[in-house]
Amino acid sequence: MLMAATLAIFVVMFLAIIRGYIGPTLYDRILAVNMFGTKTVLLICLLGFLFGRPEFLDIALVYALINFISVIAVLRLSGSDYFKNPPQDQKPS
Amino acid sequence: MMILGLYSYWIVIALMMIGLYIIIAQGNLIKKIVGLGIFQTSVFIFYITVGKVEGGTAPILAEAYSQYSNPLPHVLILTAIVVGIATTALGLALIVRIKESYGSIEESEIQEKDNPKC
Amino acid sequence: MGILEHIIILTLLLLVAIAITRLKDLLAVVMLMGVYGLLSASFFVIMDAVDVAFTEASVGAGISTILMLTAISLTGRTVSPIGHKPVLAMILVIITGGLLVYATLDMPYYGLVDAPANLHVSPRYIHDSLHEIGIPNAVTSVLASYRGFDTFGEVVVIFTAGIGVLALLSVPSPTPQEDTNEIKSQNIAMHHQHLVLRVISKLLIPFILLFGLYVQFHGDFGPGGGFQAGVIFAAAIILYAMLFGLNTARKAVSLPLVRLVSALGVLLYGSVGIVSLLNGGNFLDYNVLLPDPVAGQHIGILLIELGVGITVASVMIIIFFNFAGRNGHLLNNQSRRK
Amino acid sequence: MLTHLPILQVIVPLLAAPSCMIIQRPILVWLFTLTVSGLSFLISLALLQQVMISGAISYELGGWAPPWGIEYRVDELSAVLLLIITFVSTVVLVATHASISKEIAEGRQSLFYVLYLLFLAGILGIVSTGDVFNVFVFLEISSLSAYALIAMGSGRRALWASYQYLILGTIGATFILISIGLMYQMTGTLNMVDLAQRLPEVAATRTIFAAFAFFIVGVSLKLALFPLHVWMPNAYAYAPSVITAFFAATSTKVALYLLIRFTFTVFGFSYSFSTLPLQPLFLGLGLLAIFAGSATAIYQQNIKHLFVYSSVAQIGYLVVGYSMGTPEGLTATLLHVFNHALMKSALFLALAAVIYQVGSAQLKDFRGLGHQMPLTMAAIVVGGLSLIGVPLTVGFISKWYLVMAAIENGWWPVAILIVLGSLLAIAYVWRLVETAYFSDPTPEANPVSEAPLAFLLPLWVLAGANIYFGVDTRLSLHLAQAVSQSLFGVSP
Amino acid sequence: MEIIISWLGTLCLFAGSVLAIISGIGIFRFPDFYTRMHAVGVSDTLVTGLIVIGLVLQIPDGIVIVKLLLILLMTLLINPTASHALAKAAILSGLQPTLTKKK
Repeated sequence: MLMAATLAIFVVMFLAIIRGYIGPTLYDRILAVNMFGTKTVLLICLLGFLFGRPEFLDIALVYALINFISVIAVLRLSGSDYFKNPPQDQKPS
Repeated sequence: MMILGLYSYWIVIALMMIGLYIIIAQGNLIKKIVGLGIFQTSVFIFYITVGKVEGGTAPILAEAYSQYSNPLPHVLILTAIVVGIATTALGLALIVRIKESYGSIEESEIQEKDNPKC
Repeated sequence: MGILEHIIILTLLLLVAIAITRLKDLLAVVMLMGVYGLLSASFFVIMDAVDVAFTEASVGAGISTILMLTAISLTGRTVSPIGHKPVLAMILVIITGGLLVYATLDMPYYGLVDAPANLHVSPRYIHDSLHEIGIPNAVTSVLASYRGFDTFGEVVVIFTAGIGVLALLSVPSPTPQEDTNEIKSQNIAMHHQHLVLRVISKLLIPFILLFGLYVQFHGDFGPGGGFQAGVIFAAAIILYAMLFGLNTARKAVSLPLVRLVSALGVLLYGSVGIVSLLNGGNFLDYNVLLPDPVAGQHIGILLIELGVGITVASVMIIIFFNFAGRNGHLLNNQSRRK
Repeated sequence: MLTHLPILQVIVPLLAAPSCMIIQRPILVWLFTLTVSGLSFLISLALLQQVMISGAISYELGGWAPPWGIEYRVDELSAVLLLIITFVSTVVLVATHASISKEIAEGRQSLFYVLYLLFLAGILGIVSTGDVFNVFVFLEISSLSAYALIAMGSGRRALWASYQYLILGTIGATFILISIGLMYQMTGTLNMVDLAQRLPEVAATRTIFAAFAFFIVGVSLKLALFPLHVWMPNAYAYAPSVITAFFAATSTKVALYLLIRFTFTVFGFSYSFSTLPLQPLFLGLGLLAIFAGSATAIYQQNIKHLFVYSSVAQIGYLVVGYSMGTPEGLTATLLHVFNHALMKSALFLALAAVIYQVGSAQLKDFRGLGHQMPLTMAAIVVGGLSLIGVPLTVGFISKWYLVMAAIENGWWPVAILIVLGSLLAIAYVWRLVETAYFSDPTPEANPVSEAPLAFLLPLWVLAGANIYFGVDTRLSLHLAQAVSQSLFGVSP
Repeated sequence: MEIIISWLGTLCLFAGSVLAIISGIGIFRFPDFYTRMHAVGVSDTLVTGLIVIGLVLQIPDGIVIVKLLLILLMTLLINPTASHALAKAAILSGLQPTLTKKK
């Protein structure tokens, strides 16, 4: 079951990467990255159990905190003049 | 066996190539720094892969385990990560100053401003 | 066991890297770079490198993303397309890659127990570090004692980066003053917008600081240590600065003091070495610090990890504050500095 | 304390750097830095003496025996380089305060000294260490401080030059890191002596070949060997003047040290020179560097650029001597390392003095300077003659030994090309001399007076050394031969 | 009793995985930012909760449980906050939801 859950997380990660790539708005990307972050936290927890050394959950905790700080950073730092009118259709070429 | 045994190295090499390509081909200064980050991180992945031992576990010693992965590459890479972030920080500081004095962070535009005739 | 995750993560990494080359929006690039950091950190967990995963998560996905975002907020976010076809770059890259692939052909296969790297030097670290150093985390033993001088170099590198950033960014910015009224109104809007954030962060920040201390002193027994703790500590203060404004944060953390403290961290590390010189040992020989060698190792590692943590935290704070201070209206609640 | 000299050599400047942050006042920081550098010079003298008497010194950091711990290993080659670096550093520092006070804002001066000390400690560490990963760490300390120091130069071009250097330098360092990783993978060790013992077993593998190739490319980037020198001209030309003097005399020498150290000590002479086509590669690149560098130098309007391109050519001479793979060739290279450090530091220090008085180093600003700043210009002439290789200067000595080594090796064409390269040097030096002595100052130019003593003193110490070691070659030749013998002695 | 607990754990993990995939499909398929936000914001916390509780039920071991619960607590605090900030930033920046169905 642990293995299945890990695989499910991988699938979600893949989907999140796709969304992070195609955007189209900045907020979509932030959403995708945030989701990716929470999934990484889960992945680390699962891997810890999968490999039989669950005492390394500190790492997952750090991921959760860092993830939060990055999301705040993106929101706060993209809030300056430059980003007042974010281009809505940043289609990758 | 060869493919399975070397697969991870090849992916790491592909990552290094992508990083190096971004550094050389991209004209945007920040993107170059990002490329540098990818390049260095791939080298870190290579080192860590070298240190992995099949059936081993994290080198935090405990009674219950006998086989551990090699701790030495981990130590080297801890140092290298720090070096990487130091380079990134310095590079970004340079870019900020370049933007302030040239008004651009594109390589071609900066070179044009330095040599207006050609 | 683990080979499947291994392959999946590497493939995801490849995907992200390709996505990064193709994106033209620097913000998106930086966010994907954060994803790249998280993914490689997960990979390090699979590879049993928990300490490295810890560091990569806090650096690759945390600090470097924040720094890049700050830089982008100062420089603009779009990338001009490449004018020419980068043929030369392609050739160089292919030569490099080709050489590396060529090198792999004689490499020991992945994970071999009897690969040369696992037979020569490292067995001593695994077998003897427990009674030579007396702490279970072999990575910390090697990092702080066997190869303690490398770590000293690492602290100096980060200190150099801090001084370099200071030297570069302590010149006054040439950008003209912004209209303060607009900033004020914007800040009021920010205040509204971030009410929930502020409350939650006020709850979180003490916890993060506490967690930083835990990581600092738990490095002997689990993943963690001075560097990771320093980054976490700095991250808490950066979070505070982002939500409550740079000026407020400056009141809490005085920059000249932080500068001094960053130097003190390096000096603390160095003075441990000097003391061992004076006690008749070699530089950084902790055995001579106390009559009992293992106790000496303990106190030595404790002190140098503290030095690392202090320097890293203060340098990260210096770097962030200098970056953010460049753009007066970015984080300030009041009007910008003169 | 004598047994601790190898580590003191590095940690004295390394710990002095953060201490500067506490002192704060620029003039005091300068005095402190000067004292520290002088102390390092004394330590390096003592080290050299020890090494000459008793051979290579090994120092176990942390009390852990190599290969488990990090080893410092100072042999003849290291000791000579330590001496050169600390000597140039101390002499240049005498003039630094005056020069910096005009070029860098008051508030950043103490940071300048911190970075200077870090750079000094970084290169000293590279030269002393006997551990390949430790080389990487100290390489990065010196590189990072170098980027910041160059960016402190005046004008926006310094920033751009520094950025380019940062990108290329980091690629170079990462290549070296890859090389170290490959070597570690095949041998399991990071200690140089241990590597030298374990590499022959696996020398035939493709992995070690790749490690070697990556190392050569990485170190050539750092060495600014033609055609990988693109970062150097601007980086050195726009850096603060004293920094140019210090870097030009030491930085490339350290890269050359790495090249010699790895090819001779780590990979072993026979692997480097017999198994691989290293010899024609370096010979070709070195000769190309001599001609391309000298030819470009002739057309420069900025004198700093002129001398930097001349450095590109001089690196060519160094590499040509090295590529011969004979004790004589190596002796010539080492002599040139020593002599080139003297020439270039004298020349760039003189330029620093000119910039201090005139405010620029364009060729047109030199009109008539021969009469207005006679002592400074005389030093430039001494340095210039040395670059050409006129007898009674150090340049002659190194060229002489280089040509002799080439002839002894049966490389007649190479010997002729080396002499031809010197002719090109006459061309660019003559342009400067002609402008300074035989053309009148432009009427609108302000009259200029002689540089202050803070410049003249170190300048003439260096210029005097240029002449002294050009006449009395016993010391330099003895050292170079001792180093060369020790390197060829350990490797069959 | 132990069997029940272990089954409960498996059940939680299973439910969490399914939910995770559903939210993944949501973020991939939904037409505009706000709908995607709803797919992630709502489910993410629940997924984390389910999987962490599933793990807690797997191995009852003192310090690990504490750490897991700490992670759960953090996610409960952080996730909704981040979603809230994100949605608010988006709406303040003038990003409009697509109210009509795309043709």
